[in-house]
Amino acid sequence: MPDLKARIEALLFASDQPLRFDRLLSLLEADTESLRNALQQLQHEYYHPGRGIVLQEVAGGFQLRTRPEYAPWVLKLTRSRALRLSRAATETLAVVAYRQPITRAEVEYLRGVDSGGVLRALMEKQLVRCVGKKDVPGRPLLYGTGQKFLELFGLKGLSDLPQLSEFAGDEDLALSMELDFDHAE
Amino acid sequence: MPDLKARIEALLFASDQPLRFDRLLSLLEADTESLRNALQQLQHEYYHPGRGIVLQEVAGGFQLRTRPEYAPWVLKLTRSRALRLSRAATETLAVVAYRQPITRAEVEYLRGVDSGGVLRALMEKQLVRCVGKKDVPGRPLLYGTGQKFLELFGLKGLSDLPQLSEFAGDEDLALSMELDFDHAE
Amino acid sequence: MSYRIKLEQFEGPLDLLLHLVVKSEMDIYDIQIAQITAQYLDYLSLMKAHQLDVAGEFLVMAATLLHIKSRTLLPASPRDEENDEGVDPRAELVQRLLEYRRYKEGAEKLEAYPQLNRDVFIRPEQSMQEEGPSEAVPADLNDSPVSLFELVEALRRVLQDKPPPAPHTIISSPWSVEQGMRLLRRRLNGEEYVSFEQCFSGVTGRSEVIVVFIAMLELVKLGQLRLVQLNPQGTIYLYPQPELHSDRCVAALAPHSCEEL
Repeated sequence: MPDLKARIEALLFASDQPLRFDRLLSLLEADTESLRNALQQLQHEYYHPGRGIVLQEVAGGFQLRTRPEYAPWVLKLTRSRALRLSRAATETLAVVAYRQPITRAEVEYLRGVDSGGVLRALMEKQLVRCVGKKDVPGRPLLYGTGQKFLELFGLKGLSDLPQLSEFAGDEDLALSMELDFDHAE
Repeated sequence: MPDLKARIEALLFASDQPLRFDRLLSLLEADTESLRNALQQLQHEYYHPGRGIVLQEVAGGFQLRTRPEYAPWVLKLTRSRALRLSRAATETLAVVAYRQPITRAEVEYLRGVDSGGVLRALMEKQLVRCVGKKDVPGRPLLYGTGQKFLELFGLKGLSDLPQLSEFAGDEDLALSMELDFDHAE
Repeated sequence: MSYRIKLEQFEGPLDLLLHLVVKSEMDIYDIQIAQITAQYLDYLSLMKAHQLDVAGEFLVMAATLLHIKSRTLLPASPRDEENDEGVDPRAELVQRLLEYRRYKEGAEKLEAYPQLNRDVFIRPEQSMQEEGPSEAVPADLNDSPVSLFELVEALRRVLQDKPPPAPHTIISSPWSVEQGMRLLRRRLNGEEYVSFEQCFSGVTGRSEVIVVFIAMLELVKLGQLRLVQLNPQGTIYLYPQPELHSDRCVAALAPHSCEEL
């Protein structure tokens, strides 16, 4: 098998854990001797100062890993990785965006969970801001979306925000949702 | 930087999404010229019949991917079935990709069939996204392809889409379509 | 039926029409409308014969074809010629078919590209990789891939999880804030201080507790009450201020304040 090495490389790359020798053997339907040779050759090729990855024997299997000396850069990468908005954050943002101005208590009523921490985090990112106080006893703060919100979603203004009913394929559901919403208060 | 190439390799290996040139630039604190050279060299090294991985330019960034010819083995490894788009999904995706930004009514006119369900499924997969609202009465949503679309087909950008055959009367058609839609919406 | 067509293989009427045109080796720019209409209708009856639902779009196209056919058969009236300058009644259909054919080709070409998770694979998430603490909000918002669709989906989720509004969720307290204030005045009457908990003793019902609490805050705001906490986490005490029982304030309250006091 002339491309046995390439196949091993593809498998190791695509695996989320170390691959044992016998697993590789059965996956590639190779014989023990050629697999051992190909693995050694591949390991040798990776073991070269110009490479950023090594082929390591680990936990009884084989795995491709970044070279330890490049850990600082890899860490920089993973730390700066664009984390997705968490589910809680997206939900809270959605409620604020569509129901603004809205108090924290109202957000929590709709979401069914404490939302103070998420609201604060969203305010720090300027996705949500304080837009006033509600004219009821206690004068609770009213929240609305901030400038960054429009930027993040590429909206010209709040009127560009799609309504539930506008998205393709769920006209009936959307209608019942809109009705539910008005009951919430 | 003698090991710039190795650092790039480590970063590309560790990243879960394509890395843009300027992202690499800031992570590695390299200069444009050396980074470009190192990337080219690395790409060249991966582009070798004995390799199981390629370095591809995709969705405006760089990414390591397994070679297509080794798909059967990788699928065996992950015990997953190959992801397949339905014909309706591919067709709708093509219409959105070539004609974006486009409204749902326009997609349906071009395909000749109701496309709400397919559009919704494509949005759930993040292959299609909402890019704004059309400035006509009713302000219908405009759809376009997302980052995930480019990643799915391994395209550098939208200019990388397969060329469509030309035909006479193209401009007239575009005009007549505009008129039709103003009535339809 | 002399020809066999695998049923259900068409994406829609345009797809079917294109197939018929190609199969009949017709010039797409010069469609024999009578022939193609007959074939199209044949196919629809074939679908019906197989008890397949014929989608509305197929029927609309049938009507369109019949309409075009009738227009090609009629001699053009002089007025038509003036207005349309002899526009071919097939023109729009031909253009739609051409356009459809382009995108169908585009889709076929795309289909042949190596696809992620079908032909090519990227590094999967590593099962042993340690994950950083998941922040509520990403560090770099500009890179965070949240789409408007996801936002709407999140809203849908929130609303879906909500049980249908029942009458009991509507706060319809029998008490007003004024009544809450009267209750507090009564409790504090003649006392140097009263603990926070004591104020609520005998107050049953969530909405009543809320009303009393709001009344408490109102009194603090009016300067008639002070809240004191000696230790962190410790008991909170209410200290009535002289203004609490002043006539002026009582008079300013609801007219029926005498009933309960």
